[in-house]
Amino acid sequence: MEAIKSIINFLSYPEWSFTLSLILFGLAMWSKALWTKAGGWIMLILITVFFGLSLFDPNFFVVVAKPDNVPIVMMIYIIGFFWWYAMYKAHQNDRRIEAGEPTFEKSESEDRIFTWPDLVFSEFICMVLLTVGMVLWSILLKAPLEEPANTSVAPNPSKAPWYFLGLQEMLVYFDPWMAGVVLPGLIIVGLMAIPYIDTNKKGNGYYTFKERKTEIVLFLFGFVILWSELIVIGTFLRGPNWNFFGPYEYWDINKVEPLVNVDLSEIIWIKILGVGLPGHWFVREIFGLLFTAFYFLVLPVLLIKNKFIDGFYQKMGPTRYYVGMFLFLTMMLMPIKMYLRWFLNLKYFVHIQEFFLNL
Amino acid sequence: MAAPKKTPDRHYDFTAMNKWFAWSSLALLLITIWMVVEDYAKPWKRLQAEFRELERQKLVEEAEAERQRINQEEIATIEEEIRSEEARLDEQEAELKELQDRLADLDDKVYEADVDARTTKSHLDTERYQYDAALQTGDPKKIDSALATLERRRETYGEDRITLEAYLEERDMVRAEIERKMAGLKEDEDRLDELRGGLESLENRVAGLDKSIDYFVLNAPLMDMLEPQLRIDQVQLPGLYQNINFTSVDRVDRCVTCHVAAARAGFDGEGWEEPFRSHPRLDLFLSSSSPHPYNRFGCTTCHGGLDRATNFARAGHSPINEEQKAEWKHDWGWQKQKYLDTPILPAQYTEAGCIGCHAGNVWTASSELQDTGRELMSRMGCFACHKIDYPAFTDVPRPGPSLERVASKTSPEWAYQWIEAPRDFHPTTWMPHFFFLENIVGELNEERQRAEIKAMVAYIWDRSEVIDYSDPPRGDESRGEDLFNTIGCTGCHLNDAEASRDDLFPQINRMHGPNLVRTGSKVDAGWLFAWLKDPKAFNPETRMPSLRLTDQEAADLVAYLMASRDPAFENLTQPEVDGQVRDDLAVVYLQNTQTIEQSKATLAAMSDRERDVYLGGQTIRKYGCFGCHNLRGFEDAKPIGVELTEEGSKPVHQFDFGHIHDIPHTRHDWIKTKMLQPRIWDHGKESVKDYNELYRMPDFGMSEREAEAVTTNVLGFVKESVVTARRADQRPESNALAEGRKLITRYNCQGCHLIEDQGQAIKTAITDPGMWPPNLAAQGARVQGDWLFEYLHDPASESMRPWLSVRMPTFGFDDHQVNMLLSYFAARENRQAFLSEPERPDRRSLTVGKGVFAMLQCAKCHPAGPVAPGAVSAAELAPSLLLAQDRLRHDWVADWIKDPLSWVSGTKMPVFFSRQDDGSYSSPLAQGIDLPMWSTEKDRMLRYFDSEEELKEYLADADNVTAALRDHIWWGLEGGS
Amino acid sequence: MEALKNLQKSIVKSQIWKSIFRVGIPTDNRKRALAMLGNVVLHLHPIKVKKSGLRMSYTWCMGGTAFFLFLVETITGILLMFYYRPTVEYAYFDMVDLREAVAFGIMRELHRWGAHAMVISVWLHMFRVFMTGSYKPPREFNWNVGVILLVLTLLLSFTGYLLPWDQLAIWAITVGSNMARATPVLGHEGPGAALLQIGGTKLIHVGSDARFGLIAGRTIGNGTLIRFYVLHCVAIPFVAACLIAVHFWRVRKDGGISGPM
Amino acid sequence: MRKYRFWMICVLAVSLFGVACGGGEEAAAPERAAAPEPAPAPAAGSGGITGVITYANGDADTAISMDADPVCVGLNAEGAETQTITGAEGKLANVFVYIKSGLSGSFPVSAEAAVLDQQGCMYAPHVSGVQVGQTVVIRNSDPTLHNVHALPTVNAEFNKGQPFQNMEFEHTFDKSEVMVRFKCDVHPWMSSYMGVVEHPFFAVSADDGSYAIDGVPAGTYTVEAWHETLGTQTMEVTVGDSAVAAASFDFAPAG
Repeated sequence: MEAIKSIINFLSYPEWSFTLSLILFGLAMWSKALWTKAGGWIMLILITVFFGLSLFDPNFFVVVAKPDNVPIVMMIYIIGFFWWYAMYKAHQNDRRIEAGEPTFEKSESEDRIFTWPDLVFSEFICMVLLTVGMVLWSILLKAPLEEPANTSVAPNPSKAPWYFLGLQEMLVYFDPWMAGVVLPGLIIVGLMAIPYIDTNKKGNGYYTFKERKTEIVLFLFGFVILWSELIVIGTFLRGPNWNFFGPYEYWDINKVEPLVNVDLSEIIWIKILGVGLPGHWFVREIFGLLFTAFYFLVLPVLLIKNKFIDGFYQKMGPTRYYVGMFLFLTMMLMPIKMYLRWFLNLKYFVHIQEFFLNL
Repeated sequence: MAAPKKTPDRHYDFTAMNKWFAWSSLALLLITIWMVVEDYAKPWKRLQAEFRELERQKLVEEAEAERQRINQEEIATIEEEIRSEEARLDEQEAELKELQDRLADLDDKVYEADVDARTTKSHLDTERYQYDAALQTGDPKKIDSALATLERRRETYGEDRITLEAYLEERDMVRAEIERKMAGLKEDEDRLDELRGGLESLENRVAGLDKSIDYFVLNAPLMDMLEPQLRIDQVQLPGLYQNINFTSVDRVDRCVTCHVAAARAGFDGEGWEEPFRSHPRLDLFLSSSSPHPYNRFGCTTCHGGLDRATNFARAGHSPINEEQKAEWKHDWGWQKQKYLDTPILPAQYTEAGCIGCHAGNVWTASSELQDTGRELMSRMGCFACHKIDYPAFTDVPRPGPSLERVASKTSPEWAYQWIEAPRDFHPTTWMPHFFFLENIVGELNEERQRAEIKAMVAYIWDRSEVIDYSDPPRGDESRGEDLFNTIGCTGCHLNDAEASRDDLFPQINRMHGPNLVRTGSKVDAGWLFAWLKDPKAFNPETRMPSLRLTDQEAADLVAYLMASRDPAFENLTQPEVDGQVRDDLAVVYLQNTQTIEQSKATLAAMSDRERDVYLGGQTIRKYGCFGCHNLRGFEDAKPIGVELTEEGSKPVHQFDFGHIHDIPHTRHDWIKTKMLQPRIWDHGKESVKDYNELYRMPDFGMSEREAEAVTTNVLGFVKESVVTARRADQRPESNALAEGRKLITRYNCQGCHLIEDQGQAIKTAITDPGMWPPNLAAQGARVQGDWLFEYLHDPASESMRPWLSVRMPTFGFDDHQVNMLLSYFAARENRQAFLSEPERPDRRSLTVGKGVFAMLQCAKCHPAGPVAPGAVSAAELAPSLLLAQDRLRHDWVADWIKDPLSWVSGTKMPVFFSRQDDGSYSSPLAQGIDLPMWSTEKDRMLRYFDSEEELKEYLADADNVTAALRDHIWWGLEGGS
Repeated sequence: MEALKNLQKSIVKSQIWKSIFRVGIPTDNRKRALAMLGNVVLHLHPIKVKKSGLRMSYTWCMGGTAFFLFLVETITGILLMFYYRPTVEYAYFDMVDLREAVAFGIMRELHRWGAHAMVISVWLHMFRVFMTGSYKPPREFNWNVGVILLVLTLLLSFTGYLLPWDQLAIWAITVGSNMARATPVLGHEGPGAALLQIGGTKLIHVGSDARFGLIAGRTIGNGTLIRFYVLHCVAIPFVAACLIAVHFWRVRKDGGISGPM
Repeated sequence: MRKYRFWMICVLAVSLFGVACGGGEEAAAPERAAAPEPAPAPAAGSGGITGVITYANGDADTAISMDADPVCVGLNAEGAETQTITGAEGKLANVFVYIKSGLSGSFPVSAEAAVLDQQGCMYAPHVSGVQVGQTVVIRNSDPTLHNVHALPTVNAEFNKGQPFQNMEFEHTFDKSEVMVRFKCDVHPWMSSYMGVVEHPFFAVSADDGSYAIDGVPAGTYTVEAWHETLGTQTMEVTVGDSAVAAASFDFAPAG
């Protein structure tokens, strides 16, 4: 038992768990079997078994049972379910399309139904049931109230509201101005931009995977991996001093992790070239700046060489393509930075403390 | 509703839909009911209902008892009388009837007349106004007519008044008549009511508590929004606040919502358990007559806990031990309140609650444990390493003896032995163990400690001044012994190898000075002689007073004390320690300021002794020895411990429990454990931590009780949570009170004297009560400031109790200290320390005084002249009255003679005047004067009185007599005229 | 029995009744249409909807859920406002009172859990809309409105988080608001802030930057509490309400409940 | 409870259902055993306890020097002795014997007052007993100053001076206490002991060491014998109806 626990603890450390989730995500997107009733059941059972068993572990229980963490446990299930459900329907439709039949939605969107009573009633019943649910929840689970506010005693760890923990997790890898301002901003912008970038006429108003593979994969990657998973990590696996703790680890305040992160400039100038850091910031950070420039300006162009991507370029035209590519690359900065941190202890590409510009 | 059947333009099957609708609505109904129930069925409601029932039963029993008490015969007789009365009235029915008719008739008339009068009056007022108005116009015609009407009206009004008053008068007469007739009856009825009253009120109260219909209606869910009987009972406490992040929020206590009877008397004794018991000390707390009435102080101010809570767990109850915890978990759903920083103090520490308000006065009246704790802390010298910013612990001298001349007194070998394990030598010493404690493991560390001790001794001797003392004169041991036992040494010193501190708890005054056992193996006889003769000469700051010993006495004492030896502590040697270990320790210190290479060099340059001395100095700094002892080179070193001023408010998570998991993580458990095992939190880290990082808190060898007493205090050191105005004793004098009490603790006055009913520890050493040093109750009221001033400076100057073998020592107070004590005694009695000269009384009262003095035979006990040797056994004598004039307060003596016991409990001074219910005192002398044996006195007094009656009257009045006595003592005694 | 029937009839026929309920329980299609048109709440809906749009399996009813929770939060929130004073002295102890003394203090639970549920349901709503590609023309704009509503939902929840004034609250907000220090140009620790200065006088410092504006002070305090209170109770709900209206309107105008175009 | 009321109304308004029918269970108070009726005073029984106090070491009293007060010297021409250990050969007087426990109910307080006299600068009697609430008359038959200084531990202390002959005052003790010591601070040798008990079942041994307690209701009791210097002894005694039980004590250890 303990052995298994320690394995899980080890695997749950971000470098492994994240890689693992990437692989699983890839497989999931690729597989068809998963998006069937059977697949759904299996997933459900696996997750439930995992939680069920883990609850016996005191450390795990302490974290999960916090009143404010309950919604997140719920969230894992709900998102998991709807993810599966959407894909399930999508695959069904795809099969119908292959068979040349209209999609469910199409087949039904023709005949119209009087709103009264069907819709009105079903809505009303929904509300009633929802109310019942909410009251039940409120009776069973008391809202937390901790000791009165005290600016001189900081709880450890002090966490943002759970839905912002994704951002707080990003803080580990990015400077506040990126993690706290730029990236969130770009997320919103990006979401808004979607309808204008996505030129795919197909798949409008019905579930389908085949017809819009790329969009869906990218979106799910952002929504499930970069948003939901980071929230889960931030909630359950980040302990005192924002140190990482496996699900069965005791949150020990005294846990210490080595801080050996270095900037790109240091790696190149000192480790590789073996000379000291140049005085002027521009010279010092030149490589970082070059890299950034390359990443955002050159890379998109180079990528067009790739046939698959070229296809998009043709469809979308230069502006759409570049904007889309920029957003995509920004999103990809996250995993890239994570891996560089884990395996090269990279701190910043660009580190200009002269005016707090760290990337 | 009529459900349309499924048709093409319908999507759902409606019978199914309706089912859904039905079930979901039902679910909603149920959940709503559940919500209401959840909201209604609060635990405190159950408790209140329960208590109502219990109280009701109690009242029923009381009513029963009352019924037993009431004398039925008496009632019967009265009722009989009533009947007869009524009968009598029946006979006179006719005229009574007639009277009542007249009364009714008159009532009407009065009413009528009254109405008329008032109407006229209102007209009158109007016409007055009209007259004024007319005046305004200035038209004489108008004025005249107005005046005329006004006059007329005034007359009518006059007449109306007369008729009215006439009627009123008549009516009163008739009323009186009727009442007179019925008086007998009324009287009887009143007596009956009086008899039955108690019972009736009881029965009414019972009725009030009956569970009648309206009880259920009023407290029914949703109905109880109006006027429920079960309700939250709260009190707001302005000025007693909670300190939330720099803002203060007044407390709102809801404790009595469940502890219904807390502030009410009569709910104790068997059958009454929490939460339904009365407060055990209603005389001190909660009751409206007590100094801490409930509506001004509430509960959480002293007890702590979440004031607004209405739920057992959330209130923050703290169990006294694991058993209770388990019990509470089971009975009350107790839970640890993670988020409550101020849980209720566990019962054994409740007295910690006093400190918040009373610390300013140093002592807290009647909080024994906390007070003992404070005394322990001053003696153990906690404040010497930890800053504790309360009057009791600020600007007080170092608790330990000065080491600036220790070399003249004992040997380094002894010192080594002593530092290593003080309690081996003196079982009761306050000096703690610093070395060889639980967190020191491994041969290396032990060697390091030996090195440190040796180095410290080296340093101390290096800095210490050496005085050579010649041998003392020969003394007699046995004489020394009874000197020791009789002149008062025993007030502060034990001489007992078996003694243990815990046995003397809480009376610790006799351990003020060191336990003198084994003195012979410790000190140099010559030094001891010099020391006893004049301690201040050796150490100006010492608290050891001079007993004004003669050389012979001193020599005898020396002989006695030096006789107590213990071979185990003689011709000792210091162990050899590995020089390398010593050097390594030294280098570490050198490296604070030097590089590794430099430090090595510096060390190399030192001689062996220099290295010892250097390390010694650093070690003394490390352990903070200078906190308790004067040491050359550390005059202004800062204390090494953490400040404790607000320790009681430190969040629990800031206490380091190390790897200890079997001790509950609470503030009080941490502190107490720390007291008992100061180094325990190093457990498991002993070998990981650096030698100099290990905990340094020494082990005072506390007993459970001592630890609890100290913990009680530390728990009480909390953040301010009471506005100044609401703290205890805010009189201007209260500062004097505090300062005086500090001196009393510092010089251990209570070792010998009874002060504020505490102390006189010497009792345990001197069996004969007659030989006990005096009780200083009401001292401020009794003696004159000037006299006390002189006396405290030089007790030898006066001796009002020559028979006492105990000597009031010379403490060598400076004027400031003496004045402090004076104003302390005065403040205790709300008096001025000094008062003006009384003027001489007339001959008469002097003569009477002389006579009374003789009649009461005062001289039997009070030597009114030089003491006749062997007259009465010394112990039974009273102070000589010759001193009275200089010593006693003129404004007190009379009151004292009137009722001595009320001033000093246990005094031998008898009461001659018996207290009457009205507070005055009666005097027996009026009768006594007739006895033949006092005829001469009688004649002498009669000269000043016109008649014998007058004299007797005079003598019968205690005030006169006592005043006369006082005057005689003041003016009559000199020369024995 | 008869009597009752008559009574009912007379009530239903009475002028008062009629003035309130224009059409009785619809029995034919015309009446059904009228029922929808005549009722202010119901007329948010079209008279007829696509069958597909009716399917729970298609819409997940997440939009509706989110809206309903918005209403729940409004009602419970209003009730809570009666007892809550947004000042550092009272805020915390008013919470304690809600728990200890006030009847139906459960409103607080409803409000808090409702907020969590609302955040999740809004996400899922977006998720669903994406998966059915319902953001595609002509619905681009409504998707944007939706995104803004999502942001507003998060802000509502965030501002509300501070109000209990316990450790959880202020430290969550501290962490959250600390990021604003680093706003580029506008945060005193953000890149470019140093550039904003006139004749050597810095314009952006700890007392004037974005964070200061957000929490009304250098540290979280009474100012923050008031500010967040107003944002939480008035400002954001107002904006949200308007946008919700727009959102619904556009749903109708952009081809009804999403479905194949 | 404003808040309370207000919300109720809101809730009423909001909830469409007649919630009023939701019942909150009434807390039923547990039956508390009614306190026992005050036991009726048992008819003073006809039984009794008698016995003899023996003590081997015989009379060991010492003479008192009354030089301090000439009056006293005058009053005791033939000198006086301490009264600690008195009684005929082998017998012990001035032992206070009483029923310590085993009695139930309350007993009427005997009407006539106990007298403590001061005669010839001695207390008479030296050892005595009274009931709680029974009046004690304290008299000074000497033409000199005495002060009656009672040193109780549970009762209230008093210390009255009696400067004139034949002065007297009354006192009643309100708590039971064995023994209350009396002393005179003017004449240190004077002392007396008084046992204060709830019931009338006590006695003081006479010169021949004998004592008798009568009117004892039947039952089993713990009887205690107290002596000023020799401490106390206790004994289980069973008194039958109108039977006299024997309880003799021997204070003679010092062999």
